[in-house]
Amino acid sequence: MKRRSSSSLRVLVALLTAIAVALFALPILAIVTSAPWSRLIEQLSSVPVQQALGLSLISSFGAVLLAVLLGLPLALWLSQSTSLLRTIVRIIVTLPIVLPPVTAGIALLLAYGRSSLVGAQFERWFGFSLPFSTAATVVAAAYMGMPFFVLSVEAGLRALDPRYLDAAASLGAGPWRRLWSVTLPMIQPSLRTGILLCFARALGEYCATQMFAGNLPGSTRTLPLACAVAMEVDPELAIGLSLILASLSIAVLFVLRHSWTPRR
Amino acid sequence: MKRRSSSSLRVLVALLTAIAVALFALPILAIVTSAPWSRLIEQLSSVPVQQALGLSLISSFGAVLLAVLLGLPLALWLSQSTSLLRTIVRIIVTLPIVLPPVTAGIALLLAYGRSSLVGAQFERWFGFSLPFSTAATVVAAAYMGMPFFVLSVEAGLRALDPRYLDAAASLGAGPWRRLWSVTLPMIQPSLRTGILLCFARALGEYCATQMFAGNLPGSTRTLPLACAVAMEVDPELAIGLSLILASLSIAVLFVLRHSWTPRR
Amino acid sequence: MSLHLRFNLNRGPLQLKLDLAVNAGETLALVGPNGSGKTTCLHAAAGLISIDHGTILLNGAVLDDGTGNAFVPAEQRDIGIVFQEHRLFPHMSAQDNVAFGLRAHGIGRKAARLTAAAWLSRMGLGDFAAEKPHSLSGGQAQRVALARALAKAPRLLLLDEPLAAVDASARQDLRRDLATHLRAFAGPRIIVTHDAVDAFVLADRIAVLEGGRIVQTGTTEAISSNPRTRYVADLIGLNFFRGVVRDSALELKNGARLIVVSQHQGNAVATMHPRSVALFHEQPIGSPRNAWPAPIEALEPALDSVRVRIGGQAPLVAEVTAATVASMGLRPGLTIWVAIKATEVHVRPE
Amino acid sequence: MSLHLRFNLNRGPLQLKLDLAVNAGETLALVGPNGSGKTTCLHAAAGLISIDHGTILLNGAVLDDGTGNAFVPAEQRDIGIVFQEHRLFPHMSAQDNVAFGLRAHGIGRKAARLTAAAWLSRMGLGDFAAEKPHSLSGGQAQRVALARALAKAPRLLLLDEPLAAVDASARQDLRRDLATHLRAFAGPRIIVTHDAVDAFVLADRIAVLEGGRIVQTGTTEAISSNPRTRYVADLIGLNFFRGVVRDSALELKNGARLIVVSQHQGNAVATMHPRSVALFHEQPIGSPRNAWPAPIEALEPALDSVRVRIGGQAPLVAEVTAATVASMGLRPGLTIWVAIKATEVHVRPE
Amino acid sequence: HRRTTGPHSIRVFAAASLGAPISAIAKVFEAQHPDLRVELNFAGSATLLMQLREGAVADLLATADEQSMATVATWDLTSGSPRIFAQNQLAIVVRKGNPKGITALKDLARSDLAIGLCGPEVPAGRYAREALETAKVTVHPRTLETSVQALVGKVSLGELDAGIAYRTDANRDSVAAVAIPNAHNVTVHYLIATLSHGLQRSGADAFCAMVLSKEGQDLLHAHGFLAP
Ligand SMILES: Nc1ncnc2c1ncn2[C@@H]1O[C@H](COP(=O)(O)OP(=O)(O)OP(=O)(O)O)[C@@H](O)[C@H]1O
Ligand SMILES: Nc1ncnc2c1ncn2[C@@H]1O[C@H](COP(=O)(O)OP(=O)(O)OP(=O)(O)O)[C@@H](O)[C@H]1O
Ligand SMILES: [Mg+2]
Ligand SMILES: [Mg+2]
Repeated sequence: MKRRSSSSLRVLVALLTAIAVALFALPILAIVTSAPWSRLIEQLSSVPVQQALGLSLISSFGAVLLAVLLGLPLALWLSQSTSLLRTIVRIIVTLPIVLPPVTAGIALLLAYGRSSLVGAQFERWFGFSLPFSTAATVVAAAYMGMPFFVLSVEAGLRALDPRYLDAAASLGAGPWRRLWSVTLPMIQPSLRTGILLCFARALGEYCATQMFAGNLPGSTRTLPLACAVAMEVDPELAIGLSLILASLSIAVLFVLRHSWTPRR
Repeated sequence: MKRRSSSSLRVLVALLTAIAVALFALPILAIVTSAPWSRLIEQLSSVPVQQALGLSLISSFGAVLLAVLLGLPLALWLSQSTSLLRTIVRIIVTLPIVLPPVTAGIALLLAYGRSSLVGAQFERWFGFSLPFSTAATVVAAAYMGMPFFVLSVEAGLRALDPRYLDAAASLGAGPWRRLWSVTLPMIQPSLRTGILLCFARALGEYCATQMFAGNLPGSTRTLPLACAVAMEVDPELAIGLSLILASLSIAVLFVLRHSWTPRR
Repeated sequence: MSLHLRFNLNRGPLQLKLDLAVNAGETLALVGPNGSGKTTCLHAAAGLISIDHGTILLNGAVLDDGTGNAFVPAEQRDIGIVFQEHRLFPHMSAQDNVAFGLRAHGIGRKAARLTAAAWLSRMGLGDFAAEKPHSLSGGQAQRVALARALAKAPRLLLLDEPLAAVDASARQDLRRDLATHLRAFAGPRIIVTHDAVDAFVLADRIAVLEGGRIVQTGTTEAISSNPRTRYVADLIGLNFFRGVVRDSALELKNGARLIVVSQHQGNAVATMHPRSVALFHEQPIGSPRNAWPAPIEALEPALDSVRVRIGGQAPLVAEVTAATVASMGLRPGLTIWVAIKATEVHVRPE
Repeated sequence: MSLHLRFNLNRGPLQLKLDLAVNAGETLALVGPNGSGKTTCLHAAAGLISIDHGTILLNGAVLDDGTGNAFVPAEQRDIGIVFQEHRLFPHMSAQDNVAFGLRAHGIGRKAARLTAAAWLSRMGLGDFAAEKPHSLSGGQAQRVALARALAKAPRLLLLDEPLAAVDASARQDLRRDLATHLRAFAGPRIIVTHDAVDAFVLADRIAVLEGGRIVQTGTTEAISSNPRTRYVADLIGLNFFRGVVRDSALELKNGARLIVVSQHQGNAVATMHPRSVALFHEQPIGSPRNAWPAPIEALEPALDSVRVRIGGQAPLVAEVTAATVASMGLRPGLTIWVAIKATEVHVRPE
Repeated sequence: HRRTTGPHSIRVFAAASLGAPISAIAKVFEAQHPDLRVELNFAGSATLLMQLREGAVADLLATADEQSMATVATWDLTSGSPRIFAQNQLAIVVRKGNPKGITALKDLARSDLAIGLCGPEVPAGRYAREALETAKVTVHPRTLETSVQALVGKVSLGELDAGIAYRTDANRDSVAAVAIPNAHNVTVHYLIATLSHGLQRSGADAFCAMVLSKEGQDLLHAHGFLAP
């Protein structure tokens, strides 16, 4: 029911938005039109593509799960103060975004590979080494995607008015209930954005995955890896596979679109 | 002055935070210890590395600039409603995160390359073609980094209480002043996170850059590309260059750390 | 300069249907029960929500006509509004909050901050100029909000319970200060309040809003001498009954009857002052034409008297002295005789 | 069950230094000027901020001793608090807001929602159970906040201006309802208010907080018959002077003198009722021992009288009838003679 | 057309694996031709091809396989016939010091070893398969890498015990090469061609000549490549 007349800002926003949208839409349009649609249909039903699709879903949802499980506590902790320690941790968490993915993959291998301390322990306990396993694709995807989750959620937590938490405490709500019933619902936009960014990044990740998890059809070859493989022999197919990847995320985003409804 | 006694949540948060920090810190530690530090010092003063460093700074700061210039209006527009059009635009903006960077690079080439409609126009107007120019590294970095900015800022805008904007309007503040004096200061945490994510992603970007801008020393070879090149001949050096990249972002993050101070 | 509000506006369960004019230099007190639409009305006048039908005119110029074409946005209406929930900008100091409106009107930073500081001193907050809103007390925040609205010298002033959180002592000063300020202010002004004293002291005219409709308007005298609804009667502290006059008796809905002196027949409202209600232990013999036994529900000590709430079929309040309470041994639960002279019951046709 | 607050607490400019006890079943009204620390005090009792030194005891058990070791967090104190700014959870309906405290105490979802609905009806908000806070009016939100605090039947009740936004009519009912509820409630309760009537009706005892210190405590009668500071005098509507008694005259700081009847010599405060201030056009000849000319500053119509604010060296308020105002032609700016009998000036040593 | 880098530079697109020797040759070339600059664009064959297809302008193209060059030739982008300028051979890449004692292809079938290969999509993977087939060895690789680099990287980090790559790839400190006998080995040809849309035809020819000259061949040899 609120109306604001048109203003210079409105016009400028509209203009710049149009430019921005064009900037993003043109490349997408370009690959959509150049994709080999007829071949895609048949590819979609091929076993390797389906396997890759499945692995992609496993690794990206796994990454989101890990991100929420570990990233939420981390974000809570980071948002609590601005001590030097937290600054350092925040920087460490940001680094996977900056590092070239190959380097990130090497770092993962060095830290969790067979010949690393942790990796050796892991192999002793669980009987298999992390690299070249499906679990490794999840770890790689989480390593690359989680920073986005952590930083988004931290921003949300910092913007949260702590007086609502006080109110909840005064009503007898312990830390768990405060977290579940007040904090999480109130930082919903950031939480959602964090999950989205993490999911998208994990879904598209391949350099670090290839380095850390390898590239074996059926166990570690996710869709982006299949894409990279196809790029070597059949760039058109690679574009096609990328579009399958894109459709996957579009489907997820479309399902989630209603959760963007503003809170108030 | 507020104290909360230790609780099960606190303990669990501490525990999971520790795990998360370890997950992130171990790989970083691993590459830091395996890096050829002595050679790095000399590399740092070599012309190609300095050129790459300069180009990386140009492309990532350029990307942030573009992101703010175009992404802020886009985020403002996106946050205004939940129409289908906006959902579609949001999906389009998210796609660069999901697409394998090589595909993203191809998309950019297809859309803005010399043989594309836009690219041809561009060449006619400005006398040079975008691909294989420094400008192209900025475009590629912006294309890959801006989505993070847009989505973070949108989350912040959605969490902003519109009543403060009403208050500002009632005091005679037009759209510009509302944006500048109320909206932007109040969404600071998201804005800052958006800039950080965009900067970090742009700084680390290389696949799409390589495809769209090429890998020409002095004009398009950014630090991650130099890293990728070094990876072929001298993996140790590549790790070293990655660490320079990391240090660069650490420096930026460290300079910005005080802006994380909570608003209230 | 005058403000005409004549519009329909639906918000959730509220159906606001208004026809109200405020003249230049006139202060209108808008009173009414919670949820009756007072805040909504101010927001429509301010341009923060748009109306569905009708027009809002300021000095003859259309501010909104329900079509969206003529809608003048808030920032162009030159209003000063105090929000019920203050809405101070959390990222600005008290001084910058007050200076904000001045800055938006093109006044330089320095001059704006000086004026803001002067306003804060006037509100007794000279020492708190540099504080952010979260470290102000409730009353302090409200005063900053008041200063913020007044400092920019707007054409139209809209005050939504501007003194609700101010302490009793400062309220007297602030009310006086506000009265002076309002008198000096040329445009129309509307003040929403739940405080009868605020309304009487500050307003030239009172409009009573109930359920989205104006049920009564008039000068403070007219309203207080002739309350038309229970809400108004409660506001000014009178007993109130609504019923039908038949044969010089007011018949209430529940069948109770009050003997009254009235030429009028038919629907009517009746009021009486709590002081004109007398209490007896036994059935009184004498002039009061109305007398009935009823239980005491509560005793409410006021300043120099006690308000005795009485239940029964015609619940009312009697005002007696503390001495009477003591001597009669009044206490909740006790049944006593209530007596009212017919001449003390003021009946008005409805 | 009783609450003992004995602590120091510094927050920004405020230095709160308190020693206050509230017994089981007792309602304490905490009154005082804006920024005096009332809200801070409630928050310390609630465990939302911790004290610097001292102890907070509930029924003998330490809730906070300033060291952090004994600190009992808010959620374990079993309190009910109404915040001055409501703090309703914006993402929950009114009903879920009220049910929140019940749920936190282990009551099942269904039962909690039922109880919450009942409480909302009791507050006159039965129709608004499903509304989110942003679509409630200010007064409705406050009532939800009140319901939320009361519904969980806490051990300790802390109400920060719980009726400030409630309309005059509902306020009477709610006040009565609250009084009944408070009487039935076993624990100690503190109510912060700026409304003298609320304080008198709801509280057994009043504590006056000024600048972080308790300056006076006592029963409502004791306080109202013997206000020790200007704030309290203003709260209950009396004229107030502070000075030194010498030779049966109170000398004010600015040199003005008031003839008084007092055995006491030295520092003292004096009060007089506005009704005991008489106004004349000419210098009165007769019994009043105090008389001086002074300008009228303002006329404030009250319900059945007019309060005349008078300036000069000893500013005060006179209460006269509207008829007097008319017959004497009183108006702001006019200089009149003020006369007060020495016996009407109540002097108390300080 | 104008380029950002000015008219006096020749642009060379080269396969990433040729980075080191081509850079070295370019350095010598620039010293000998002060009026010319060499712009080197290294990337995987797929990227280079995509860039050329989408209109990128270059003077020279050096590929690590014949197939890529043939593809470019079908687009009529090469001028003159491409020339082989270097050769390479497969080798078993093992960790430094060969801790698992791998001496021949047949060792790769051992079940106690973690073996990696390149995928059949990349030339190295195809050739490795050929070599294994001719040697009649069946290998169960843990991974099929899309780049030789990634494969060798993993061997050097100890994640893999051995892999089949080019002999030029064993030039790191942490790995060693175990030669594959010629009978089983595959020879890879590196091709160079000037491009028809290039702007510096004479410079390109000069650079091409330099690569094929003794000086160029020595540099290639120094980096482990074999003469054609
Ligand atoms: N954004 C909204 N969405 C839905 N309903 C609304 C909204 N805002 C207000 N209302 C409804 O309008 C009614 C009137 O609200 P308003 O705030 O105008 O009341 P008010 O007269 O100011 O009351 P109070 O004295 O309590 O401040 C309320 O009952 C509320 O339910
Ligand atoms: N978070 C804070 N930081 C700094 N100062 C604070 C903070 N909270 C309160 N104060 C200071 O403490 C003083 C008392 O605040 P408090 O809210 O207790 O007052 P109050 O008695 O409740 O006043 P009111 O009647 O206006 O609600 C204020 O002057 C304020 O400046
Ligand atoms: Mg209101
Ligand atoms: Mg307070």
